[in-house]
Amino acid sequence: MLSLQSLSMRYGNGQDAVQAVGDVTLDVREGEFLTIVGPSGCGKSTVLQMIAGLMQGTSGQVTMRGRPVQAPPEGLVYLFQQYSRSLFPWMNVRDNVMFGMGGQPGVDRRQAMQSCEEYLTLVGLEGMGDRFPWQLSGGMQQRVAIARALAASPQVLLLDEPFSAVDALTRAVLHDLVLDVWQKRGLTVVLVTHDVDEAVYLSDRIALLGPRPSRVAHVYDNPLPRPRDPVATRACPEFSRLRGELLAHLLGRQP
Amino acid sequence: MLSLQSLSMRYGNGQDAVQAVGDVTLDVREGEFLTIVGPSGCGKSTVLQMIAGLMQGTSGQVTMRGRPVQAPPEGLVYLFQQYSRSLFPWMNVRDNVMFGMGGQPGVDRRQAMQSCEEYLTLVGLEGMGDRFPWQLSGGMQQRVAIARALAASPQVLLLDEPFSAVDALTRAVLHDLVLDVWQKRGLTVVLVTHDVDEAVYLSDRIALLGPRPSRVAHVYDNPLPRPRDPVATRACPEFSRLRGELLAHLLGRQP
Amino acid sequence: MKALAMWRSTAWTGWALVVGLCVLWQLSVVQGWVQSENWPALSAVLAKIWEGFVSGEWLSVFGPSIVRMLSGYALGCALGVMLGMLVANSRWAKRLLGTSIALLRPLPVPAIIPPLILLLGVDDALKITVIAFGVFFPVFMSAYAGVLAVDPVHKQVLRTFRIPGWIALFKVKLPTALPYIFSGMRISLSLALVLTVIAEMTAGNDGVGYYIVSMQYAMRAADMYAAVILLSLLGYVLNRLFVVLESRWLRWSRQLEERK
Amino acid sequence: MTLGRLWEKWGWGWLFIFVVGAVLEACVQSGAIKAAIVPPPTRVLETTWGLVVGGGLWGPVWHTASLLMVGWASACVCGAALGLAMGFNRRVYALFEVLVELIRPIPKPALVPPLMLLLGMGPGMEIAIVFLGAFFPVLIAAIQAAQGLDPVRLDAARTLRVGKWATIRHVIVPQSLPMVLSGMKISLALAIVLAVLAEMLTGTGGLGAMIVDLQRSFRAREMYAWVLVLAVFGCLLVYGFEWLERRLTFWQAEAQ
Amino acid sequence: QEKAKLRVSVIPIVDVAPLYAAQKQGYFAEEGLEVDTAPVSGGAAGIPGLVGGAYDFAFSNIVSLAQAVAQDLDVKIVAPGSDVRTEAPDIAGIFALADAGIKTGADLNGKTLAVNNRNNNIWLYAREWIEQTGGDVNKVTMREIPFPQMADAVRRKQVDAAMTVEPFFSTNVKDGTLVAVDFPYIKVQPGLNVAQYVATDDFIAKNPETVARFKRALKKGAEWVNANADQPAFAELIASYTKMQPELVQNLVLAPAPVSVSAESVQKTLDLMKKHGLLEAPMKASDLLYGDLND
Ligand SMILES: Nc1ncnc2c1ncn2[C@@H]1O[C@H](COP(=O)(O)OP(=O)(O)OP(=O)(O)O)[C@@H](O)[C@H]1O
Ligand SMILES: Nc1ncnc2c1ncn2[C@@H]1O[C@H](COP(=O)(O)OP(=O)(O)OP(=O)(O)O)[C@@H](O)[C@H]1O
Ligand SMILES: [Mg+2]
Ligand SMILES: [Mg+2]
Repeated sequence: MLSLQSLSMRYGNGQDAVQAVGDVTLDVREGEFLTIVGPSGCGKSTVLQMIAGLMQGTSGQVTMRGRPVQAPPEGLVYLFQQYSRSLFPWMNVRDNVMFGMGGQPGVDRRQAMQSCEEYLTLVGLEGMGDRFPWQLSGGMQQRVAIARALAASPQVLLLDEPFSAVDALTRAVLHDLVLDVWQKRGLTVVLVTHDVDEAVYLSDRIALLGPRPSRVAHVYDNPLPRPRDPVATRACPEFSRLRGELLAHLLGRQP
Repeated sequence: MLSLQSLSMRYGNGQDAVQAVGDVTLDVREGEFLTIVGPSGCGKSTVLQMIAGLMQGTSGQVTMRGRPVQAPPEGLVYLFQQYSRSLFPWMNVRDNVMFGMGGQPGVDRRQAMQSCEEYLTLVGLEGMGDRFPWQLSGGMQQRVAIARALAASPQVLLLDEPFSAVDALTRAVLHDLVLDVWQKRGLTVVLVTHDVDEAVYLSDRIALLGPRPSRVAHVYDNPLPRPRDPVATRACPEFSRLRGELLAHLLGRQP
Repeated sequence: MKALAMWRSTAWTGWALVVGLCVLWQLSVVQGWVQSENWPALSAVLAKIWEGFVSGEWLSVFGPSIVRMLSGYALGCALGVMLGMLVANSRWAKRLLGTSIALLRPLPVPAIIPPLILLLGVDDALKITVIAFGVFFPVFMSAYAGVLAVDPVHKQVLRTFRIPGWIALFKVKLPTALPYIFSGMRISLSLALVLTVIAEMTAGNDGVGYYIVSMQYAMRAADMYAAVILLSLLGYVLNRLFVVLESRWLRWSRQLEERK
Repeated sequence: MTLGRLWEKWGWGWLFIFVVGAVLEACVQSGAIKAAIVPPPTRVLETTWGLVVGGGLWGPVWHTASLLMVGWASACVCGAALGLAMGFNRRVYALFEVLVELIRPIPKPALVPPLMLLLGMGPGMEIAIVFLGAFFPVLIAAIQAAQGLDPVRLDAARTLRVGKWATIRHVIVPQSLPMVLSGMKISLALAIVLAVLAEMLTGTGGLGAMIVDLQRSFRAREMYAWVLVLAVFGCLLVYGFEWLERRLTFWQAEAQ
Repeated sequence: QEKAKLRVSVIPIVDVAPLYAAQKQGYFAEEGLEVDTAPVSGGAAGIPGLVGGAYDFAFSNIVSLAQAVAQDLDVKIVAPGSDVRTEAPDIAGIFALADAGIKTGADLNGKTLAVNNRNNNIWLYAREWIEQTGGDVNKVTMREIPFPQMADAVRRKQVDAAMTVEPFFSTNVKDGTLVAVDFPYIKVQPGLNVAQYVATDDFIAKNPETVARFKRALKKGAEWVNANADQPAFAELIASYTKMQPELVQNLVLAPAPVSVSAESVQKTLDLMKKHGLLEAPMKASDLLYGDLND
């Protein structure tokens, strides 16, 4: 589905240049849920933006279904890490969410409003459609951004730390929401997170990036069965093992 | 030290009004490390901003050392949840960090630069002083904001989800950094987080807020011994118990 | 409601300052500090203002000017916003028009009047064009700057959702540019008034501009100042109206007001 | 800069002007437009070239430039300072708002009689006219900028308790800079027009006096040669200012 | 078919009284013409408007006109406009502070003289007057100041003397602090034909009959003005388009309205213009006149 071939990225030039991404080669299979974890500043967001076609790598390339990605490809939506800046302050929550659907012709407004309301309910913001982003808390803004991404009904979803600002309960709800949508729609999801628990709970495979200039240090296969359950899955010994392994790797200790 | 007396906050008026904070009464003792947890949108940031004197409650009051807080009091620093917006894009990292020190007379520039460099090293950003905020990753920006808050050498530190964007390793390092500074300087810290693990690891007491309009649902005393250790403390049975209790409360199940 | 309360609390100081200056004016004549045919007593000016209202003279003086001004203003603003956004959005428009607009910008109105007379005659068409010409540039420049100020994160949101250009224009670029555009339109509003007067001074037999020149040459300084004072009051009222409309349109920035 | 990029930036614009000029030339040559009122562009260019080569250009340009610098620069400083103060402090706003809004719409020619009493008909008057015209756009932009500041950034400065002056210097000024500079740019364009108008009025020299003299004696060709000089002069000033603006607000462009 | 609905650009000053008189007394109507007056602030809009076809006739002073013709604008004088007087007091003059002691051009050497515009009638005749009364034009600074502001400028010593026109002149010298110095037109060229009505060659060629009628009606207007100059009706007429208060009109110094244009007078002005650098080449009066305007 998606293929990253020795992708690298250098910001700036001359003396100030920063080699953000070293040499990343990775395949994302159709319909899979892949998570990227790595230390802060290692280039996760950069990689995701290159996949999204928002940026061109300095070398290497990204292909989607065999075609090189040069501009944001159709059917792919990227959710920004800076969620609070990515919302439009002059639109209320409903218009923000509907904005992603706007591109598709043939969707009539009533229908759009209705499905928008559904997405808001899914992320726990029912009845907040008339509020403006700045009237919401940080976690609520992040959820609006999630609803907007889902409403665009993508086939590929790129999520950059989408749950960083929400509490445990909401996060658990959102995990299951994303898994549900992923399964029902047959999406391909690439998630960036620094929460190892989350990575293990959600994904099929986990790619671990090394420090800047980043390379893929290891790709873990996640043997946990589906469907996942917030309690049962976490109770699996496999869960703890994988989680421990990842953490150890991240914290730089041998497991 | 800090005292919140039936504090409440209502945003907007008329039909659109939102009762964000219901009735919060809470005492923060001198030199303690208090954590506030609660569901997303329950009013944690609002409470913290009222403590910081950035906002006046609709009723009730905040006093610091007996004096009502009406404007940001001296010796108190608030770290914003919207870290990326709170940095100044026209200043490089060094100037951003030094900005907090600027207010203090008698600090000469060379000395300030030097201690600024120290803080940057503490948060893992050594040598990044010349970069601009928009050249940093999300997690790095958040760390700059932390360095700025610490550099202002406050007596009271209010932290609003300060580690939300950083990876596990960096987070562990920052936890110990904050604990270290807290202990050495005899600070009073109020931390808002949605990470229960973090709350238990760091604090003396944990105040749990209910859903909006929020009240203090419960205040937990944390019996874990100090100094804390990333591994040993987490291995305590007390740690798991308290963590489980809090999680259960947050997730709405009886423990 | 809020505006009213604010008005009650502090707005009087502004008027107090104006009244103070007016008293100073009156004293300067009564006490003989300034002696000149061109410096009438304020009382004489006020008497003339009153007289003009009673006789209905002001209506016939200001009526045609206001119509002209509003037509020129509307035309200039519309063109300014459209071209400003076009040039900021389209590389081709910028390439083709950028240099020409930059060259036309510093031309003073008197220099363009003679060739314009050839094209447009000397009547309203000319005056409205002159007003629109002056109004155009501030609005154009601010619309252009406003589009460039779109948040880079917003731009990327537009790209990742593959929003078609024209939707992006109306839903994202225009709202971002709006505060800039309004600032340009506010500047242009008083500019339009100024240009109306200048255009009417050049040719024609009605309007305030004509009135002011003829009063000056008829040695009726009090009448001239009466018109000037009314003109500035008119400008004040128009600006107030504009601010009210602007705050309606910029409802989302209410947040900022509340914070203060 | 390579030739290709130069063409990319300027080529099409000048090509467009060239085409318009050629059409005009054809109209004049064929007699559709009277050459005595609109002279053929080629003749105007010839005359302009004569001015450049003969060096007659610099006196008037220098006169206008120095008038502009004095009037415009002082207007920028005063406008930005008062505007920020008004945008920030309700009392200052209330105190000056009425006066400002009353003076702003007064056409400058109507202010000549009272200004004449104060300043006479010389450089003082010219500077006053440029100042008055340039002042208000900067003022309004500054008010708007101050009112539109990001509250998170302001609060960041408040909670760090850096004091009033540091906040103004390091937070308010830089953050309002893009908008204030855009106001200054608008007012620069206006100031050029007004400087020329002032020179037309007082006739003490400069491009304005030159143009109006030639206009009154119907010497269209020379007049348009000077108008062209004025256009290029203004264009250079505005482009120069834009260059400066980009450097001062580098974080805006870089962040993209 | 010749044009019968005419638009005439005028400067709303006393000098165009004959045109307004002809309009008000119905002389144009008698000739089958319908005349609409369009005030302009000066020659800047008048002549371009004429050439551009916005006006059919324009009221213009002789100096502007000659400069326009010198620049290949095809315009001609078709009727007399206004004259100055043949003896003092005139409709235009130089004034100064009473205690400044300025009497002649020689007294102005090293000093400043205000005129309303450079390179126009006033400027030209002021300079010639300076030369003829012993001054040196190279030693006198000419400053531009609008007529209404001249008195202030002289009182405040921003300039030493100023040349102005009615109604400013008689008002300025009324109170005694300012006094009349001299009347340059009378010293240099008494009775000068100072302004005329002009039309384009093209218009004249297509509408010769209209031009003749316009001239006739205007002449009747001039005769009416000359006959009624001391009557209230005249004061009313002037007040109606200049907006001057009738009291002010009554005290004005007036010149008789001209019924002809003298080729010699025009020639003399042209020669002066050449002398003072307003014309590059000599010009003949006949190049400016349409037909014989002496009748
Ligand atoms: N400016 C505002 N205007 C109106 N309502 C607001 C405003 N700011 C916050 N609110 C509302 O107040 C409530 C509490 O907001 P607050 O930001 O304090 O939540 P929080 O506990 O910090 O949440 P989170 O963990 O998601 O950051 C929310 O429901 C929010 O919608
Ligand atoms: N616009 C830019 N200019 C220069 N350097 C940049 C720019 N954007 C990012 N970088 C640098 O590239 C590196 C990778 O950044 P990136 O945002 O991809 O990290 P990340 O893995 O997403 O980190 P985090 O988890 O903290 O968000 C960082 O070291 C950062 O300093
Ligand atoms: Mg990132
Ligand atoms: Mg919050």
